[in-house]
Amino acid sequence: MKIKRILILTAAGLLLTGTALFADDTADTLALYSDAFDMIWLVLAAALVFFMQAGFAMVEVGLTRAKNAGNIIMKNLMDFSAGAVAFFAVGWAFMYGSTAGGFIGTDQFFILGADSAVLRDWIFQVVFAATAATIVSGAMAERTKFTSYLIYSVVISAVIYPISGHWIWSGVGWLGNLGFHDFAGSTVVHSVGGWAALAGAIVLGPRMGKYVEVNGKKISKAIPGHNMPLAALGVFILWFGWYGFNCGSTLSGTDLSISHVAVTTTLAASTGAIGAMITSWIQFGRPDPSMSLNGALAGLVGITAGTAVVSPIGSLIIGLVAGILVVLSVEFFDKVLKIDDPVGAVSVHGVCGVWGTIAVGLFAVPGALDNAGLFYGGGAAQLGIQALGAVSVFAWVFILALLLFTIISKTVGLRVDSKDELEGLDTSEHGMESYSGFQIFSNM
Amino acid sequence: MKIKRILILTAAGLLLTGTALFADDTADTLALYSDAFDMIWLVLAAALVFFMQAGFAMVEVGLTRAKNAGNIIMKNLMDFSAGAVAFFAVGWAFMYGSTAGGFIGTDQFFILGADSAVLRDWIFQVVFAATAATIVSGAMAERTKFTSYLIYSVVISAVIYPISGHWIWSGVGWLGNLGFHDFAGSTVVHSVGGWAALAGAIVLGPRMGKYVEVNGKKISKAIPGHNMPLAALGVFILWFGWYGFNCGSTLSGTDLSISHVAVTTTLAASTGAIGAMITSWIQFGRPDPSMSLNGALAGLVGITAGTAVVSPIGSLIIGLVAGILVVLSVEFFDKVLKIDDPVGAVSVHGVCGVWGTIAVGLFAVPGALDNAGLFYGGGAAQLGIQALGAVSVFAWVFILALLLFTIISKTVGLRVDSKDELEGLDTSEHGMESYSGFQIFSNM
Amino acid sequence: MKIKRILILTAAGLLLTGTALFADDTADTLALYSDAFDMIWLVLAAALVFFMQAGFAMVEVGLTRAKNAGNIIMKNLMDFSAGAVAFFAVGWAFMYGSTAGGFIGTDQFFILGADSAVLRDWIFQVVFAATAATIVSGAMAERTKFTSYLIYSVVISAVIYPISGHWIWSGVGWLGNLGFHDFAGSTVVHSVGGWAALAGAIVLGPRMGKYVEVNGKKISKAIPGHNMPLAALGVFILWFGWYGFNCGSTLSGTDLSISHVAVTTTLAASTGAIGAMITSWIQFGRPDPSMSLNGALAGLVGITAGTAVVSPIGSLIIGLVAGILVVLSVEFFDKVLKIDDPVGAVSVHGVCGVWGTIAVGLFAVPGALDNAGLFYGGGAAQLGIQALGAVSVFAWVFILALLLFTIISKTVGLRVDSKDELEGLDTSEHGMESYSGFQIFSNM
Amino acid sequence: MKLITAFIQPHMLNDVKQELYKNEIYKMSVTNTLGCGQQMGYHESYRGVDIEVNLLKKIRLDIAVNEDFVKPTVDAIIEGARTGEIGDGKIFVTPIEECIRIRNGETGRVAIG
Amino acid sequence: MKLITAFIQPHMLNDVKQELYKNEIYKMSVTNTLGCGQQMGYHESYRGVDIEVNLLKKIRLDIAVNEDFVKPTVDAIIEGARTGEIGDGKIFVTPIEECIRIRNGETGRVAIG
Amino acid sequence: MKLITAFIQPHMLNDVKQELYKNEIYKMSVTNTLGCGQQMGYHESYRGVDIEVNLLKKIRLDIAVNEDFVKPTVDAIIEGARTGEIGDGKIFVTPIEECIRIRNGETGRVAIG
Ligand SMILES: Nc1ncnc2c1ncn2[C@@H]1O[C@H](COP(=O)(O)OP(=O)(O)O)[C@@H](O)[C@H]1O
Ligand SMILES: Nc1ncnc2c1ncn2[C@@H]1O[C@H](COP(=O)(O)OP(=O)(O)O)[C@@H](O)[C@H]1O
Ligand SMILES: Nc1ncnc2c1ncn2[C@@H]1O[C@H](COP(=O)(O)OP(=O)(O)O)[C@@H](O)[C@H]1O
Repeated sequence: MKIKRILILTAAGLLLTGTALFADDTADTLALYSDAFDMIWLVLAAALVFFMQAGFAMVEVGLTRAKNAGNIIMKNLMDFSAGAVAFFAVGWAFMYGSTAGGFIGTDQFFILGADSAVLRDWIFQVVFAATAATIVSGAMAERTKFTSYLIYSVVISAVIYPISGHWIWSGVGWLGNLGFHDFAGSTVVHSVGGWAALAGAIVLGPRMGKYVEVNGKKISKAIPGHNMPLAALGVFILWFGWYGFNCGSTLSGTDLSISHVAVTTTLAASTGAIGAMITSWIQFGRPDPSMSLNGALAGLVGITAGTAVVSPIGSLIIGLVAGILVVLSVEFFDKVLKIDDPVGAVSVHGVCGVWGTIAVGLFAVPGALDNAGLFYGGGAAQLGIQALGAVSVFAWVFILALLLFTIISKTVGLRVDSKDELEGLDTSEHGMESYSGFQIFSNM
Repeated sequence: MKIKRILILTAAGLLLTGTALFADDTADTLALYSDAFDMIWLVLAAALVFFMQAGFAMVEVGLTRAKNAGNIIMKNLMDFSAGAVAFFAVGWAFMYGSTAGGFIGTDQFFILGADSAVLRDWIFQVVFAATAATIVSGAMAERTKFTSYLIYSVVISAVIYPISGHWIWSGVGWLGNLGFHDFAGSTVVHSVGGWAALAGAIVLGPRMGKYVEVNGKKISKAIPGHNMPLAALGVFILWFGWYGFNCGSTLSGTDLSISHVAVTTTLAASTGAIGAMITSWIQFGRPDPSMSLNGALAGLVGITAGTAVVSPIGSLIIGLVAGILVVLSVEFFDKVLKIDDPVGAVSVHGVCGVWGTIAVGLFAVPGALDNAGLFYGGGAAQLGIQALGAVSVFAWVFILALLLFTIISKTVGLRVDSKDELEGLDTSEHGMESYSGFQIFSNM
Repeated sequence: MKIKRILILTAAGLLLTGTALFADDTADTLALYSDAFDMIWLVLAAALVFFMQAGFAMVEVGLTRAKNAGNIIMKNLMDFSAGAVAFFAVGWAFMYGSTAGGFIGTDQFFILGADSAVLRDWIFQVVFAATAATIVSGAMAERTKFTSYLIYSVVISAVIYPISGHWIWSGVGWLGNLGFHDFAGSTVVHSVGGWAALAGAIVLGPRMGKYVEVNGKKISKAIPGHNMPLAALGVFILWFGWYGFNCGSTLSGTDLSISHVAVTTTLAASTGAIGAMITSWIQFGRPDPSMSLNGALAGLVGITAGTAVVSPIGSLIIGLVAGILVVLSVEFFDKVLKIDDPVGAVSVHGVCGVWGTIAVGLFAVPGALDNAGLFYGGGAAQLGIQALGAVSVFAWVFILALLLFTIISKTVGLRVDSKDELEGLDTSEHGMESYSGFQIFSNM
Repeated sequence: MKLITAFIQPHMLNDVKQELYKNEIYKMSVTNTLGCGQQMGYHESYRGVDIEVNLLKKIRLDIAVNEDFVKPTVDAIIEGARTGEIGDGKIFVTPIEECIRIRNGETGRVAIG
Repeated sequence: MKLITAFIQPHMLNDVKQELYKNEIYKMSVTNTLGCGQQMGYHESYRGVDIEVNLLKKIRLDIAVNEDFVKPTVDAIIEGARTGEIGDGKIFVTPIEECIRIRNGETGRVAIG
Repeated sequence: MKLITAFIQPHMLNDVKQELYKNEIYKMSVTNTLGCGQQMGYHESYRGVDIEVNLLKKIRLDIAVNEDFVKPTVDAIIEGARTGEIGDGKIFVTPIEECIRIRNGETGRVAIG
């Protein structure tokens, strides 16, 4: 009897231990797998977002003149390179370090002591920072001093972007705490880039020959880009990279809303292109390729904030509006305000970034956020918060960038001299030609 | 004693409950992980397949003339954009909705009520639909009215592609039920595109100057493409994207046959390029770059149907044959049939798509399908089914597309007028130039 | 009583079985998931590395003259295609077959009998072999006979690369056994390509017009590349692909050091670009775009060996040094040694490959390898092994390649004749033009 | 000896060449040029901004001939290039004082053909 | 009839065109060319190797006019192209013996305008 | 004053320039052109279809000189461009009636150099 009882007890005991051990092992493995999902998801998404640098470079090269192609490439290469080092040194710390009042991070400089999870998050974040930085090069193309651009790159990646990023994405920022929702960065990334671009374009002034006085009236002249195939390639690369940008922003590889994000992203980009094509058709009498390309990007920027919280139908509308908006906005900045933005960066990233941010307050489906969007009967609560965020970030970025560019302009100088501008920045800034051997009308 | 027994019972009870709870949790997590695998796998694969749009755009731009580059880009951008919206609205429903007799799907319009799994499948499927659609633009390049092309895009993505797709991939289609095997779409995607392209090229007629009467005999003239580097880039992008196309078609991230698919895909593409290079060398006396590029694509199209069921050695042969075939087919369509297909889309996607479909019946290894291929002693059963599928889809697509293009031709008109064609579609259809500033002999 | 006891026993028994069954199932699923992680990770990484072929093609096209663009493309396409088949037939066997004394693999020809894991490893390895092969085309650009290049491609992929690869990466090779560490291939891939490129450039001799006698002194002349935007695109593609190259080299999707690898890779590329830009600025008075692009690649090559074992700060330094080194090295080979390497392949891949290999011995953090690096107080042990490896591989590759190219040169001939070289290889080797219609000064 | 310089529409080059060949005139030089004549320019637009293109793409043909070939050459060009519409182009005839064949130093009438 | 051939700086083309228009000279042909004159070349570098560029980008303008238009045309070109710096360019005047309008076969003075 | 116009092989441009420099002729204009002469065209093919290329790439050189410089210039061009093979090219000499330096309005002989 006793023996039997002991046997039973022992059996049960062994069983207990075994199960426990097995459970422990399994739990460890499951935890590892969870980490592995996030790891490969975020690193692959980061690689895709990195690739967007190529997209920006090609779009900007394509929509400007041949004589500045090498300079644009250098700017795109170096804003990433300098920006990455800056974001490594201080940017990450300002963005994700322990908060000082929800306004700025204060530790983790040089991401010292980072474990694999922090390194993973850093790699995903640095490519976003670089995206914000590189947006500006398009608006400032064809006339900016290379050295000055380098200075700007460091400042935006080290200071401007991370601080407003902290407000929204750090988990402890004041805007995030208010319930401001910007899933993948319509505001955090794109508007920041767009408004810095606006400040830059204003301080720089237009390219020579862009606005000409005819009978006392300044009229806008076209300065056609030199390579539409590359511009189109750039847009396809950006769209491709955007799957990393938006889908990756789930921040987790086991988040099953990834497919929702992918669908809304695709639909908005599509209707963005359609919207811009139709608008350009109506406005100019012909479907304009470079505008349609901008339209796809506008749709993508527009959906970025709300991609996870709006319905597919919602995304169709957001994209369509963005596509229409971008054409009108490009015209407005060019013909009314006479601000020269060669690639439409301000309209695509600034204006459509705000539209996307606001759209969250209109189209958020019930249950996704604390408040549903206005169109789903959630009232104007979310809308108000979104507007507040958009305005705050605008103010922060625009004022700081205006200051920065003005200081650069007064000190090292922001603009190349007019002879160099006419000749092209490739020769004057880099002493080379981008299309050696090709016969090109350089007077254009 | 009693107490002891109770203790034991309690212990065992606890153990039971604990284990069960733990087992429940674990099972849930494992199920979530299974979903997560499929999610990230299919979304990443979809992104890769999306990127193939850039590949098609670059190949087509590169193999046509500079004066039509902007138009081609617009067609590629808009066939995706319009096609995606069409596939969202009705295409998916026709393809994957509840079947009506194995011929057409009948519900899930606007993918209403889709959960994350359906959204995941939609994003993976929409990029396939867009691939089929975009194949056509190459064959119809340099002479098609933009508006008419838009109409075509919507119809193929909304109706033609989804219905034959339903037959094969819906799980309940009549061809699929017969045992027709097309893993990633040699027929479903590529042949559909290729045969629609053929219909388009026939209805359109050749580009001006392509076939000239000399002494009462029509001879074919070369109209060289203007940008080989971009064409090559396009092929590399397509090959890259094909890893998403074929490997993603496991539809599951935990399917360990992924590597098999990747290997056969790589080998077939390689021997496709080799086959075309050698054939062109023999035929024309020199290894022709644009043909070798076509050869790589031919190998890829050829392996797409059988990639999961043929051996690596089988894939070497399939690719090689495709590479040889594509050169002969291009020559045949051009010199014998005098059908003008600027980029060889009919040969690459139509002809090699059929070859790949048939090849399943020849090279399927035993055990992979119900019947092994002819060369593995499985008899002609599978071969017969494959041929039936290829013929049925040909008939369906070719007739419908012929009808569609004829109707368009009689109503809105399919072709630009000859002055516009000479001048180039960039100026006439879009009022712009793609390479502003470059000096280009536009008389070519 | 008895019944109760029996009940208890039964309950416990059931419990035991149930738990065991559940544990079995779970373990199977977990093992499957582990395989799935590795599968999707390596296949996606392989796709990224494959895409680097496009990067190499664009860099090489961009940095050479328009009249040879089609030839370069053909070389890049065919070295992959022929190389893949060669690596399939024998390369893999020599690299990963059962070892003969740590020097060469001896079985698994045609990867016969490979299961999904071997196929997975093959797909990941073949793209590395192709990378090594394709490096050479840049250094030999604009003057090499196409046929001869094909022969070379097969030999390097079938023999040269796999054998030194066996020494280091097979797990049983003599260098690996000594503790030589080359995480992702600074030596195994890049130096192999770089030194073969050096041998090729030496045997070939410089392009016509590259070195001109002026007053009895040979001076180096610039032969500008024709397409900087494509060269830049190529570098961005390479950088993008490098995330597959380095991160994929964890060989496991559940290895959480992936993020560490991604971070060091990014930082080194950035400081590489910065280093080269600054060095070129100091040396030539202006920030040189093509050198800065080379700098990013130099940083990437430099970090490839040590990416997993050096700290982020270490990677910053490794990249910076690589960036400086590449400029000095390009100048040295061009101006001092008068070896004509149009794209700087020898400096980027050979020299910086060695630097990266050595850097492991300097910067390896304690705990990562058996010995920490010199700068971390680990002494010179690791440094010595790294140097030994670098020298051994140099000797193996350089001598064999020298032999190979000399034999080719004496038999089929390595170089096109001078008329063809002047006219351009596109016309002479392939009978076509790459930029048909464009007006190009072909005398450059 | 005369130099005949013609500015024609790019897409008429082939026809002009055929006509010249028919008249056994095989030697010529062809240059890309932009022309502004009676033909009005046209309007392109780029990103919604109008571009007035008044320099149109033209082909410049230079043909050096002996006196007796002037008329056949001019006629052949007209035959090939004329559509009757504005933009057809123009032909200029200028004197050549000397002509030298680089290959063998031949000069004058024999060198031109 | 005279042919006025001017080599000017590429970026002065617009100004020159404006001046010509002011003088009611609308017909011209414009070609891309490379020029070597008193203007020194400049130095570019490529990958650290110096390139001496002594063929500078220029625009070649060909304008055929009747005698009485020679002076206004030359003056207009000078007005538009002159900056007073080396590199401003040069104008050559050569005789034209005949001018034919392809469209309608008109010749001589009436054809030129 | 004379205008010397030469059509030469593109890859001979460098040699021609060297010869001209030796003779202290530094001013010239260089244009890309396509030429059809005694030199036969060649055959390219594109996607298996033969292309007969009979317009070959040439360089057009325009050099305006004073009378006494005509011979040295022509000789220098021949010296630099001659290989003795068909395709070497041709030189035409035409009269210039006036030459104006835009920078300072100088005309005639002094303006040309
Ligand atoms: N007076 C001129 N000087 C120089 N080039 C001219 C002149 N007149 C015509 N051309 C060239 O001839 C081309 C055709 O001229 P166009 O006005 O169309 O001829 P038409 O007067 O017969 O209509 C112009 O684009 C220009 O290149
Ligand atoms: N003698 C000449 N022959 C041919 N072209 C000339 C001649 N002189 C000048 N040119 C052309 O005119 C351009 C301007 O010449 P440049 O030396 O700058 O003029 P300037 O003597 O007024 O400074 C040159 O680049 C060249 O294209
Ligand atoms: N009669 C001509 N008119 C115009 N250009 C000519 C003439 N003859 C020769 N050329 C130009 O000179 C180039 C060289 O002519 P080619 O026939 O090769 O000279 P050669 O008669 O010495 O062999 C031609 O390609 C063409 O551009």
